[in-house]
Amino acid sequence: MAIKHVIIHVVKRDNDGEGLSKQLRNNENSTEGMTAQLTDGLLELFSNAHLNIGEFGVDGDNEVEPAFEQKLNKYYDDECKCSDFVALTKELANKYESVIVGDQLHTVKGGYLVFYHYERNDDDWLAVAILNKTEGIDVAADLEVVASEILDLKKLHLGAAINLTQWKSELSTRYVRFRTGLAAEVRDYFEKFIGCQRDKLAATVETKKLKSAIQDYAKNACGMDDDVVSQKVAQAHDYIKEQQKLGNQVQLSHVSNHVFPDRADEFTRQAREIHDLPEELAIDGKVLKSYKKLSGRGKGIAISFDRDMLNTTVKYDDGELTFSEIPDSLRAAIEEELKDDLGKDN
Amino acid sequence: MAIKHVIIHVVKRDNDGEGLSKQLRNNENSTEGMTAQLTDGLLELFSNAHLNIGEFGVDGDNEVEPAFEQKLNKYYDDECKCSDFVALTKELANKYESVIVGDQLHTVKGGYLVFYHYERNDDDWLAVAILNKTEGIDVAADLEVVASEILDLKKLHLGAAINLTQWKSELSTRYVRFRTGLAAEVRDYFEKFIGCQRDKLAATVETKKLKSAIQDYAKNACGMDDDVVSQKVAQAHDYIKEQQKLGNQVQLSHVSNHVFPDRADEFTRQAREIHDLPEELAIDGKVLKSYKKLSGRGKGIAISFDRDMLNTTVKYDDGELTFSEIPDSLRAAIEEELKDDLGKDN
Amino acid sequence: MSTEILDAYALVLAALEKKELQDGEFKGWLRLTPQLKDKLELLAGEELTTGSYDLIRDGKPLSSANLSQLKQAHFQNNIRFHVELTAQKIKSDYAICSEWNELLANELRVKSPVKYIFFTNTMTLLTPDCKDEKYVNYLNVHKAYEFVKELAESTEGGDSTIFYERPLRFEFILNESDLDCSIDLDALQKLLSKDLHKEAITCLMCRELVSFLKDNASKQRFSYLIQHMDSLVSNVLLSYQSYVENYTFDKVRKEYLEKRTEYVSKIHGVFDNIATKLLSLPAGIWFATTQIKEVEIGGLETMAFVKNVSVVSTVVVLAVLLIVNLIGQFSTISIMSKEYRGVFDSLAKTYEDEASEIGKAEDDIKSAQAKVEFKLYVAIGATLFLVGLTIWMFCEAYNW
Amino acid sequence: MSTEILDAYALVLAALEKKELQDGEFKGWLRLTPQLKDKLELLAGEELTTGSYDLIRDGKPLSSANLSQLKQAHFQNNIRFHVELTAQKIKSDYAICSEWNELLANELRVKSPVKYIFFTNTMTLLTPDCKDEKYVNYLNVHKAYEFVKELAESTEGGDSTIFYERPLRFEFILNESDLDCSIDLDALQKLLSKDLHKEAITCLMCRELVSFLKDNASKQRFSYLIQHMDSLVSNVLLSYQSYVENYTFDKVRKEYLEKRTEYVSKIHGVFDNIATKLLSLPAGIWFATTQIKEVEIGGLETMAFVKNVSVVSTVVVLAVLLIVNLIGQFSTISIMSKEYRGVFDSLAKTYEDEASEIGKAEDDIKSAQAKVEFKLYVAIGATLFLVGLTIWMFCEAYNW
Repeated sequence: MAIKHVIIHVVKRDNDGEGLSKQLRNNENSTEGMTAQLTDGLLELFSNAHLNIGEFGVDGDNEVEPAFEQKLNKYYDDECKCSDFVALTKELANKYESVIVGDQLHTVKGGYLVFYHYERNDDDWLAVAILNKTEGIDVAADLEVVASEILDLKKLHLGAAINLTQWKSELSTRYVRFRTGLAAEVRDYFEKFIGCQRDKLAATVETKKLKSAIQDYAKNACGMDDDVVSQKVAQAHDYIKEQQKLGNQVQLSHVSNHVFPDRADEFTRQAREIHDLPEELAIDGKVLKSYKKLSGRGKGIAISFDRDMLNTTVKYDDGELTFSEIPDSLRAAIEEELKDDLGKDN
Repeated sequence: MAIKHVIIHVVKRDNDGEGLSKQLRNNENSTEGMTAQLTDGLLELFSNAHLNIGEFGVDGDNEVEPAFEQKLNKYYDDECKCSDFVALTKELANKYESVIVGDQLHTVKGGYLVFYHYERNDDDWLAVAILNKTEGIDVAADLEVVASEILDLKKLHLGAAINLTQWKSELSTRYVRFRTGLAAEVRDYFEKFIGCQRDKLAATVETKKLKSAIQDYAKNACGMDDDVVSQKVAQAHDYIKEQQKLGNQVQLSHVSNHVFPDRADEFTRQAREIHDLPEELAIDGKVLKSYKKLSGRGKGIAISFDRDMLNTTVKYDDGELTFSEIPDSLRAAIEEELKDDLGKDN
Repeated sequence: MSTEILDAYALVLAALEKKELQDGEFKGWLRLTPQLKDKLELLAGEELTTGSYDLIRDGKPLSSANLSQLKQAHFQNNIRFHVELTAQKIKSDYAICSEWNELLANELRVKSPVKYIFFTNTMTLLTPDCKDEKYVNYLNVHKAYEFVKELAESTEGGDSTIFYERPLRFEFILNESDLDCSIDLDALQKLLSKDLHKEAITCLMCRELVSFLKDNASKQRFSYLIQHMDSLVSNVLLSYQSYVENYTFDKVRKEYLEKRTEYVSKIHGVFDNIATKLLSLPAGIWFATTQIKEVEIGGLETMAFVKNVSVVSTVVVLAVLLIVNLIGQFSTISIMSKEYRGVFDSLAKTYEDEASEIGKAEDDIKSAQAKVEFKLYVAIGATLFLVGLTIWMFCEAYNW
Repeated sequence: MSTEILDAYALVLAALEKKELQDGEFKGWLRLTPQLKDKLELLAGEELTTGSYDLIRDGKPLSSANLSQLKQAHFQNNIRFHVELTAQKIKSDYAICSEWNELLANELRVKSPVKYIFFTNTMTLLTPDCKDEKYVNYLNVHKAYEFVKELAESTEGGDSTIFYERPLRFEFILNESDLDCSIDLDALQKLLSKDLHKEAITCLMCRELVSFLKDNASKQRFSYLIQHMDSLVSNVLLSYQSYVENYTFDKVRKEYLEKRTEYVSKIHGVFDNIATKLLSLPAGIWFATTQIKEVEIGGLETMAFVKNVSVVSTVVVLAVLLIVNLIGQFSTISIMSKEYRGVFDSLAKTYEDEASEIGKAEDDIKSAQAKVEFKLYVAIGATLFLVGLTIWMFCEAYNW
C-alpha cells in the first residue's frame, strides 16, 4: 500500500452564504517528510469510514459516462498510468466548484480537496477526500491553554475512492467507494460531483459476501471451530431478520457489533477492505436462505437452528417444536433448574 | 455539570531513561475562554473511557487510608469544599513524581496532570487525568503540509475521578472511577498513586446493575415493549454465559455491542454514567439467575427462553425439549420451509 | 426452614415503601433495620433478592451497597434501600407467587404439591397446619394426578395420556376455582386396589374417564375432572356394579343353568327309553303263569315238560335281554356323566366366584343321575325277581 | 423440470475447478460459458447458488458479478468465477445430497419419497426410469412406513407409535444398507385388507411388530424392520394361521366331546332298536308252546301235525328274520365305526396337542361298540337257542 501521487486543492467558504474561495496547487505535494503522516492518515481514512459502494452512472444508467469518469478516461491509460495528475485534479476541483456554484448550494462549505493515487493489493486507486480543519487545544510552556488547529484526518465526511484497475477491466460494478454524509443535500451534490450510484444488484452480492466475511473472520482471524462459526452466521441471520421485521436498514457496523461484540471494529474493517462490503447492506431474501438458518424471537423465546436439522433432530408438528438434541450448556442449565424435582420424582 | 476548579501540572520525561521534568502552577487555570474547550473535553473524558470502579484501600484493606485519601481528607471538609485546591494538587503532583522515582520506573513517561473539581448530579467530583500531546498535521496557506500539536483529549490513558460526596458519606464502596491502561507496570504504579482498588463485592452489584441498565435503556431510551426488553436481557444473559464458558472477561462495551448493536456507544455511556458500571464487569452467578433466562448454544442450535416458562409452555423430558408455543416469525419461517410438504401431506 | 424463608419474605415485602411490580420483581424502598438485614440475607441466600441495593439519603441517590458490607451508617433514619424481591419462585419445598392460578399453571407443582406457599396478592402464608379449604384441597390434587397416572401407565401412555379407543392427553394444570372441590378418591382407589377383576376395573375406569373427558380440551381436562370428581366416581361405581352383574348372570349363570336342565332331562330320558320295554316282562310272566302245567314225577319226556322248559327258557332269555339292555343304559349315563363333569369343571375353574353355584347345579344333575341309576337297578332287580318267580313255578310243577 | 435442475447441477458441479466442500457448499472456480450461465441461472432460481460470484482474471482477484449483469468480457478465457453450490437440498420434488445416508436421515423423505435424486459423492442421477436396485427399493420404503402408520393409527398412536402392551415408537430413518432389502408387503397388505377378523389381524400384527422390534432402539427400529421384513411377514402369517386355528379350538373341543356322546348313544341305539323286535321272539315261542300239540305216531296227515309244522316253521322264519336283522346291525355299526374313526382321525391329526384326549373319546366309543356287538351275539345266540327249544318241543310232540 503506497501513495504514488498526492495533491491538495482548496475550494471552501468560511461561513454560509459567503463566496467560495478557490486555490489550486500547480505541483504535487511531496510524499516525503511531514506529508508521510498525511499519507498514513489518508490510507486509513477509507478503511475506517462507513462507505457505500457503487459504479459510475447517471440517473441509474451505467452506460452513460458522467463528467468525472470522462476526465478519468481522458488522463488514465489502460495500465492506469496518469498522463498528468496535476491537470486532472485541477479539472476535477474546478468541476467540484461548478457543481456547488451551479446548484446554488449556499450552505455547502467545501474544504480541502485531497486527491491521491495509491496502490493496494496490486490495484490502482484514485481517491478524493474533502477534509476540514478541526480546532484543538494545546498547553503552552507556562501551562496555559492555547488554541491549535489540525486537519481532521480521523473522520471522513465526504470522499470517494475509485478502483481504477477494476474500473478499467469493465468486469465490475463495484469499483467506487464513497462516503457522502447523511444530509440529503450534501449527499446529492457529492454524488453528482462523482457521478456515482449504488450497484443495483448489490443485495445478492452483499448478502453473500457478508456471510463469507463472517465465516472467514470467525475461522481465520478468531480461530473458532465450525460449530462456533456456524453460530456466528446464525447470529447474523437472526439480527438481519430482526431488522427486516422492524423495517430497519441493516448496517455493517451493527452486524459486527452484534456478531463480534469483542472485535467489532476489526471485523468491520476486514469486511470493508477484503470483502468490499459497504456500511448500508442490501439484503437479498433468497441469498439470506443460504445462511441455512431458521430463527425467530418473541414471547420470551429466542430460537435459531440449522435449516437442515428440520425433520432430523428438530421436529415441527402443528405449532409444536421439539428438539431431540439440545446444546449441552442448555441441558445443564435446565437440569440445574429442575434438580430438586428431578432428584425426587425420578 | 460544571467545572469549579482546574489546574494543570506537568511531570514528564520525553524519552525513556531521561530524568523527569516537573513544572507546577501556582494558581488555578481559568475556566473561561480557551479553557472552556478544555473543560468540555475533560468532562467527556471519563464518559467515553473504559473505567474501573472501586474505593480507596491498601492491599485489599479498605480500612487503611492510602496517601491520596489522606491528602483529600486534609483539604476537603464534610461539605466537600476544598480549603486550598492549588496546594492539594501540588502535593498530589509531588506524590505522583515520588511514586515514579521511588519505584524507579524509567519507562513511565508521565505527562500533563490535569486536576479538576466538578459537580455532576449534585455530587462533587475530583478528577485527575494524565494527558499527553499528540502530533497532528495542518495545511499551510500555500497548501503545504505542516506539523501541529494538540493535547489529546479524545482518549483517557490514565486517570481517576473520585466522587467526593459518596466518599464522604462512607456509605459507598464504589466512589472511585479509574482508568489505568492495560500494561501491568502502568496499571500498578497508577493504582499505587491513587491508592484505589476494585470493590471486592462488585459482582453482585454489577450483575444486577447491568440488568437494570439494559431494561432501563431498552424501555426508556428505545421505547421497546416488554417482550423486546426481555429479549435484550436474554441476549445479555446469553452473551455473558457464552463468555463465562470461554473463560473470558465480560466487558461492558462488548455487551453493549451485542445487545444494542445499533446504539452501542449510547448505551455504554448511559450504563457508565447512570448505572455506575465499569468496563470490566464482574458477574455473580446467583444474581445472573435473576435475569430469569435459560439459554445455551451449540450443535447448530441456539435457544433461550424465560426461566418461568419451564414446566408451562416449555417441557423438558429426558434430553428432549418441546416448545408448545414458538415465536410467530419462527413458525412462519418453518412453515415456509415445509410448505410443499405441508401442502401435500396434510 | 421453608417457613422462615416465607416469613422473612412476607416481612420484607410488607416493609417495602412505594412498592411496585416490575419485570417479575417487587421493587420498593426499604428503611433497613438489623432484623430486616437478617431477613434479606436469608432471602439473598435463596436467590429471592440480590443482596446488593442502590440507596438514597434524604431522597438523593447515593451509591449502592452489599448486605455484607453494611456499616452502622447504613441504618440511619434518612436512608432507604431500593430492594427488589423476586415476585415468583416455585420450588419443590416452597412457592412464592401472586395467587393460586400462577401456582396451578405449573404442572410440576400440581403433580407434586408444594407444602409452603406464600401468595403475594393477598399476603397469605399457607403451611401444613393451615386449615384453608383450598389449600387442603390443593394438597390432595396430586392424588387425582396419581390416579390418572396409574391409569395412563396401565395403558402405556406415560404419565399423561390414557389410551382407550383414542388417546386422552392430560395437561395437569388447574384454576383456583377448581380448588373449591374436595378430592375424594378413596372409592376409586379401593376399587383399583382390588385383586379381583383388576384388569377389567382399570379398563372400565379408562373407559369412563375417556367418555367423561373426551369433549374437553387437554388443558381443561384435569380441571374438569377435579370439578366433577363426584360424578365420575359414581359413574365408575355404577359401571363397575353393572359390569359385575353382567359378568356373572348373562355369561355364566345362564350357561350352566341351561346345561343343568339339558343334562337332567337327558339323563331322565335314559330310563324313559327303556321303560316301555320293561313292560314286556310282566306279560311274559303272566303267560308263564297260564302255561306251566303240573308234571308228574318222572314225566320228563312229556310234552308238558318240554313246554314248561321252553316257557321258562323264554322268560329267562327275555330277562337276559332286558338286563343287557338295562346295563347298556349305565354306560350311556356314564358317558353323559363324563361330558357334564368336564363342562362343569371347566366352568367352575373359569368362574371361581361362581364355583359353589356351579357345584350346586352339577349336584342337581348328579342326583338325577343317581335316581335314574337307582331306577335301573330296581328294574334289574324286578326282572331277576320275576325270573326267579317263574323258575319257582316251574319247579313247583314237578312237586320236587 | 426436476430433471433439468439436477442435470444443470451435475453439469456445473462437474465443471468446477479446484472444487472443495465447505460449510455445506461446493465451492470452486468456473470458466463461464453461455451454456453454463443458463444452467447457473436455473440453479439460482432454485436457490441452489446465489447468482453472484467473485471473479479472478489471470489468478488475480477482480471484483464480483451478478449473473444478470454479465458482459461479453466475463466470458473471456482467463476469467474464473468462484461459484458455490448448495451441497444439500432435499425437497419434495427433488433431492441433492452426498449419498443415500444423508437422504435417509430425513424422515419426511422416507415417509414420502422424492423421485429425482442427485448424489454428489458419486455424481449419480436417479430418475423414475432408473433401474438402480437401491433406488427402486427406496421408492417402496414408504409402503413400510404406511404399513406402520396404519397400525399406529389403529392404536391411536399418531403416525409413529404403535401401542400394544407398550408404546413402540418409530423414527423413520434408514441407512443405505437397508436399501439392499426389497420391500414386499403384499402378503401383509392382503391380510390387512381382509374383511374377516379385521380387528384381530391388526391386533396380531401389532403384537408381532412389538415383539419383533421392542429390543431395538427407536432410531434403529425402522431400519431393522426393513431388513427383516421377510421374517416379519412369515411371523405374521404363522401367527395369523395359528390364530385362525385357535379361534375354532374351543368349538373343536366341544365338538368332539359331543361327537363322542352322539356316537356312543347312536351305537347303543343300534341295539335298542333291535331290542323291541327281539321281544317278538319270546312271544313266538310262547305261541308255539300253546299251539304245538302231541301227535300220535304215524299221524302225519293230521291237522295237528300240519299245525305243528306251521308253528315251527313260523318260529324258524321269525328267528331267521331276527338273525338277518341282527346281522344287519353289524354292518350298521361298522358303517358308524368307519364314520367316527374318520371324524376322530382327522380331528386328531388337526389338533395334535389334543390327540390323546381325542383318542380317549374315541376309545369310549369303541368300548360302546364292543359292548353292543357282544349284546348282538348274545341276542343271536338266544334266538338260536329258542328256535332249538321250539324244534325240540316239536319233536317231543311225536314222541320220537
